Amino acid sequence: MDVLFNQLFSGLSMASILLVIALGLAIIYGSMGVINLAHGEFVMLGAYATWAMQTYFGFSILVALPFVFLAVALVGWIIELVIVRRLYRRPLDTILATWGIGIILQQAVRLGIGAESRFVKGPGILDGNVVIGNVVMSNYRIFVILFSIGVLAATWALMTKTEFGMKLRAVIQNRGISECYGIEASRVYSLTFAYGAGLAGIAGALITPLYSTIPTMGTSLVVDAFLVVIVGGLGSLIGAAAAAVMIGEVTAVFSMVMNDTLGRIAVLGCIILLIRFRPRGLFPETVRR
Amino acid sequence: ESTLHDAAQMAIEEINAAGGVHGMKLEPIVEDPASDPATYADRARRLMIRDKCVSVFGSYTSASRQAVLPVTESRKNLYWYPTLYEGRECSRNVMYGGAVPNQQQDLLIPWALEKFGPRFYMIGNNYVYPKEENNYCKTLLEKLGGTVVNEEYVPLGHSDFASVINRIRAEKPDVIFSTVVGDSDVAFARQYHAAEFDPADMPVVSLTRSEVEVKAIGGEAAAGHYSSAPYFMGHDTPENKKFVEAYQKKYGADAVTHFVNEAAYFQVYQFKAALEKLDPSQITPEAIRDAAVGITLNAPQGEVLIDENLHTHLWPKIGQWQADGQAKVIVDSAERVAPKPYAAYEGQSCTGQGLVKA
Amino acid sequence: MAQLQIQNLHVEFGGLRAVDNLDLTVEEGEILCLLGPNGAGKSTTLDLICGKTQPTGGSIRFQGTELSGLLEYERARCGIGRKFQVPSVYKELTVAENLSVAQSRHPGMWRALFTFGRGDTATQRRVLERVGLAEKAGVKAGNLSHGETQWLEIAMLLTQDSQLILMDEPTAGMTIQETEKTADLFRQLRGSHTLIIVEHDMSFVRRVADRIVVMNRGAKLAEGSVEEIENNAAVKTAYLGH
Amino acid sequence: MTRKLSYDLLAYAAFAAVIFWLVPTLYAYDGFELNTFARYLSLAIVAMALALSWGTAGLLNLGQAATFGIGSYAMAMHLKLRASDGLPDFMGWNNVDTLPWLWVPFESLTFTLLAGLLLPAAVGGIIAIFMFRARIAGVFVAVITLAFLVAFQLLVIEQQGLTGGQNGLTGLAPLNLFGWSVDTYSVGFYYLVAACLMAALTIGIYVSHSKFGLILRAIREDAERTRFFGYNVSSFETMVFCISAALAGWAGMLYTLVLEFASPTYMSVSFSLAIVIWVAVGGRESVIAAAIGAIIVNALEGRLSDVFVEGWNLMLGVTFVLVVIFMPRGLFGLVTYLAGAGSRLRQSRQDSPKTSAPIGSAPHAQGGR
Amino acid sequence: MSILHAENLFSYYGKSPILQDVSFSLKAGEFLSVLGRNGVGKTTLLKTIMGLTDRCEGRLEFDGADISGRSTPERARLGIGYIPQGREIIPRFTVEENIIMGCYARTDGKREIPDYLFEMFPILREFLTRRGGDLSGGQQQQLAIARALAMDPKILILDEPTEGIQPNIVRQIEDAIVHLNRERGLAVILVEQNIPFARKASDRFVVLDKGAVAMAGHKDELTDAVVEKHMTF
Ligand SMILES: Nc1ncnc2c1ncn2[C@@H]1O[C@H](COP(=O)(O)OP(=O)(O)OP(=O)(O)O)[C@@H](O)[C@H]1O
Ligand SMILES: Nc1ncnc2c1ncn2[C@@H]1O[C@H](COP(=O)(O)OP(=O)(O)OP(=O)(O)O)[C@@H](O)[C@H]1O
Ligand SMILES: [Mg+2]
Ligand SMILES: [Mg+2]
Repeated sequence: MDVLFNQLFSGLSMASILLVIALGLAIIYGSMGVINLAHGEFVMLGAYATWAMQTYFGFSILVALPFVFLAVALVGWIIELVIVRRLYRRPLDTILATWGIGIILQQAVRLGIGAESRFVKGPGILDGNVVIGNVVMSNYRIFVILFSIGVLAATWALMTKTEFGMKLRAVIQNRGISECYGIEASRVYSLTFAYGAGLAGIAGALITPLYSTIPTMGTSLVVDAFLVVIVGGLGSLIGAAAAAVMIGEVTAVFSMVMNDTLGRIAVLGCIILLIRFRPRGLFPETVRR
Repeated sequence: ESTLHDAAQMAIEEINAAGGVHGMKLEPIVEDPASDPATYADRARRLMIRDKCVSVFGSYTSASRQAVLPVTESRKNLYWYPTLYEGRECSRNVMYGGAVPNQQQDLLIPWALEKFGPRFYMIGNNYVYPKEENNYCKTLLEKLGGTVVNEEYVPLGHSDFASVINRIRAEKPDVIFSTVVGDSDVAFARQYHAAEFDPADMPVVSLTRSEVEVKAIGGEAAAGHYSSAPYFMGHDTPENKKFVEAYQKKYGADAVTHFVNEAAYFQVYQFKAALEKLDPSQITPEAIRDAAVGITLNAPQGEVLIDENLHTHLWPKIGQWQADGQAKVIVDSAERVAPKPYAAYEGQSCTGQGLVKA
Repeated sequence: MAQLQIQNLHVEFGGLRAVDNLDLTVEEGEILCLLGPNGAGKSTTLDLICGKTQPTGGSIRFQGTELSGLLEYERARCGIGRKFQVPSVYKELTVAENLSVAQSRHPGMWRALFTFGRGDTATQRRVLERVGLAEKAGVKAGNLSHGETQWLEIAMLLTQDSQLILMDEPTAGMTIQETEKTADLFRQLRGSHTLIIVEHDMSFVRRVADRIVVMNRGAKLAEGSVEEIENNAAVKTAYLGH
Repeated sequence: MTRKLSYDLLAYAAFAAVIFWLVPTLYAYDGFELNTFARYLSLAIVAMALALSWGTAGLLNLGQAATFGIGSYAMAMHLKLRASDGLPDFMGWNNVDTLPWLWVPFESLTFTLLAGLLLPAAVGGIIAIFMFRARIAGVFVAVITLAFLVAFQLLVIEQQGLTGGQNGLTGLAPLNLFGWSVDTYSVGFYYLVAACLMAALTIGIYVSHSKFGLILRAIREDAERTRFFGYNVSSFETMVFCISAALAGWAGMLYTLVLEFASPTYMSVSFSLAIVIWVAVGGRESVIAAAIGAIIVNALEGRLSDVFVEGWNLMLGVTFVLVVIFMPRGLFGLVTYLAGAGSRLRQSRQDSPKTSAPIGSAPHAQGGR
Repeated sequence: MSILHAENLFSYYGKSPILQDVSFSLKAGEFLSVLGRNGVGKTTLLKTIMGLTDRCEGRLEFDGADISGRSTPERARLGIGYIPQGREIIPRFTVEENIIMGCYARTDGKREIPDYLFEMFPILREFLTRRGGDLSGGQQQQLAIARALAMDPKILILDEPTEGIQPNIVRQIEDAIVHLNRERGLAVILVEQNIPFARKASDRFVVLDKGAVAMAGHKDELTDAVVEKHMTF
């Protein structure tokens, strides 16, 4: 029983990281139809940015977070401006182009910083565990879970409560008419892409104390995050959150009863079935056209 | 893998600076196969066939070695492989510079069992090397009266060990016997540390964790755990001091040496020694191989010898990781240990004639 | 027996009854015009017949066989062809290729796999000449003008040669002359084919209709000949205006 | 005969001339160079197979590597059995002591050759039926096949006793084809692979010019509309997946022969995406263009990695991005565009007095939907 | 002085010129009808004014300044209120959000809905929280006009605002447009097929044919003969 609870907690912690990655991906896909395979590399850049800030300025992860967000958002903004902008609404082409971008970023880091894995120190104040009975929860993972809920809430508020969010939603639904009402669609897109990239950067920063920081670290994450987006329903934040939790927990439970590999295979199988029978995701938008 | 390249490159430059071999300079041709076996195979053929290299050095994973093997064997070339590996291979075209299971475990397992207890939890990546090491470990444990509480494999590159850790927490083994490699090991060690397991009563003893991994893990998280290897950067000999100094001078003060790049380094010297035994006109891969057998060399880890089965006699050690990222050698083998690539399999042995089955 | 028999048909979209207890019979060989205000459910009715939309309830029988439960392509194989309100031709294919696709007497996969080339080009040419697109056979359909696109889709339906042809606003975007030509073409089909035509253009309806059914809010409002309908008070208020 | 068909046949003949005559001559019938080129040719087969489903029917199969891998393992299993007396070595390492039933039929070459084609086709077919019955299309096809690929590769690695796991199948015997022991560095082997590619291209061109291919193109544009003409769209889609998978399996078999081992990395996501890239570079609309794309990218990769040991990957990335942005239809698109421009030029010369092209256009904000 | 002035406009979709050499001009407070058959380029003319076609040549002035190089949002912010054919309501926005969206073109930063809109279209107040996509065609048309008015435009351009609307609502909308022009002094360009309304409401008219101006003049010149010649087929 304790194992199950421990396992469920692990699942939640995995889900929270997936969520932060998937959120960015979901907004980018939902708003501009870009399947951003370079998203994993944004995560990687976030991790390296954290490493750089810690190594050269001595920032702890928590202090570095906002800077990482800005730095990766800036990279995203530039990439949007130079490349992605030309590919709106060509989802299959974006797969190719962003994969190319991914290679470029990965190789740039490999050549510039090196291929070996880098050390980032976790935040000291979050060392230690909360122990309830036999259930042991690491403080840091609890922090990550809470933080990701915060990110979700902030993103939700940004999308629904702010003028920027409304402009974005208007552009998503009808770009042409939005422009006729003074909305600079291309600026909205740039900022959205930058925001999504920034979120990925934050995710990268958050996982540095847990995982190893290497140029290829994003590749496997992006596949999972992408599945989260599709399972959740295109562009739906709540859907992404639900899907992340579901995938995280199902993975955790499966890897408890089987092993990590078989668990992952089983989860992928479930995802395939889910997409097959609910191709529009867990929470599809229903609206009369 | 870049550290292997760096060490070999340094050896080549040292040799060339000292006048080369027979007055000729060694000329390395470098390829970057991006860790992909198919690319490895392709590049290896390019080196062996097109560039007519007499020897190829390098590669880290088992998969890449195996990808290179077909060309090496069919072209009767010579492949210098510096990494520790699972044994059970007896090619006449590969010079094995790393440890095989008996060279790491014969010292380690009895010691760990004695010191921490008999219940072993095996965790490794899912490929041949960990499985083979575990097979050998199990035969040892059987002899010594140890038990295996769990044997578990995670995919290469796996980075979330939460469920492994939960299982460890539930099983409470005495020793975690780890063959997790590379980046997975980094993630594993950090998460293991975050789970607040005490290395004093549940240490990770690893066959694969070297200074490179520890640098990424962070000394704090690695401290207290153990590795078994023929070489540690902190090994205190004049040869090693020279090696480390030269290496850090060339690649920066925070560059580390470890048991694989040490082997990559001394294999170049073995290669040179073999060449020197030959007349320049008769240099062929096979001649180099035959000349190499029996060469002894003062490597940073101690004096190493090339066995006629083309593996290397090495000096096993057990190191305990310290907070500064270095290992303190706490057990040093009293004698050089001969490589027995088929130690786990009765009636089979690798000899100068290749594999012999009883 | 009537060729097409619709009984008690209804469909709901999230609370909205787009088609509500519709009864309709169509005789073999007649031309039936379906009128009604925007949103009356005309297109939806055609969707239900050809299988694009699944009904919530009711029955559709075509030549005695019950259609509900059959997939679109199975219904097409029964002999039902459909022209859509928004002209749907294959924009990336040439006009001739569009007709090749429409030539679907043998729609099986294996048959297609072992048929090399473009099929019966003589028929295609004849149909193209009939609709005046002969010169455009090699043109990509996406480069046709709106009216030409309409003609192409009509040509495709002629090539398909189904017994029951459903036409959704076939003359939208056509000039008066073109509309007249279309009407003549449709009248030639009368007898050999059954047509259900949705149209707003009363002058066209007058030319072709054997019978008119007017729909309003998903249900049948009136039914009869052209004069009967034009003098029907309920139709005047709901649709025609005064 | 349509114009398009005659263009295709022209390209086909030119391509045949290049790989049968020009390439061997250029490489002076050197075994090693031809072996390297044979590698590109076998990859060209898998690329053209992808072009068949992606370019024709618009179904982007990101799982192409899985069917390629099945073919390559089928061949490797046969050769492994040939190479080992009794149990293959790696099975011993995994504590397997009898030959698994799955391996037994691979003793037979005929079975192996058939299995290398039919097994991938069956797997492709099953996935296709599963997806297309539910009318999955567009990006979802890509996602499902991608997820399948990841799961499949994990499974292959997991089942070490059966597949050799991460290391794959190595230490293979040379293929013995009707008494001819195939030396992969021989000119003969090169011609074998080249002939296979030409055969695959023949199939590809036939399919794309048959009515079947036409219907596939119709489906790509508007699957819904096509159903109303009585075509069972899912059966067409399933069939093209099967054909494409079989060709991919075929390519996989050749690839194992060329490289002399089979590895799970042939089933990796990055390999699968690489295939997509080759096709995109060549042009997805034409099987020949896709094949040429594969050859060019791989040859380029070979050359670049020679000259720029470390930076070549970076350059490839840049190339892909540029291709997608500036040549969305690949080399094929470029060629057809140039051809079109040429004929337009000729035309405008003929009737130049009439055309008055407006000069000095002010570029405008791209508007619209 | 003219508020909108076009000179030798050419406008393109891809390579094909849809508008060819169109010139006209409109004074502040004036009402101009654009007439013509289906497909002659009426919508294209309005889109060209908004900068929504692929490419455009010629001179286009708004309030004396050349705007042909400006982007669509910039033009909107100058005060051109566009009510497109087909209305193009944002379906997932509520009625309120749809109107607020109109305010984004305001340069003064105000984000509130002027009251007179609700007086003019009471139904909108009633449906304030409904989703735009759920309204009927006629209601959507009113919403589209309200959205354009929320930006406080200097000129209103409307594309067939009564197309596909029930007759009784058509009357309401027509009245509203006339009211805006007469009482509030808004300049209006109206694309219409409905000749009687054009005659009644406009000061001047332009008839397009095949993308070119076939005729232009005062409303009195819009005789039956002209209609016969240019509008019927
Ligand atoms: N898929 C759908 N989801 C929700 N509502 C729908 C759907 N299809 C149709 N409707 C609604 O059903 C009603 C009937 O639509 P239909 O298209 O049949 O009208 P119509 O009579 O063809 O009108 P028109 O003359 O404008 O073509 C409309 O209110 C429409 O909004
Ligand atoms: N996006 C587009 N791309 C290419 N051609 C277009 C596009 N939109 C319209 N056209 C073409 O431009 C011409 C003029 O179209 P436009 O929409 O301006 O006509 P209109 O006068 O508004 O007609 P209607 O009265 O039917 O609305 C038509 O021939 C049409 O086919
Ligand atoms: Mg309709
Ligand atoms: Mg219009």
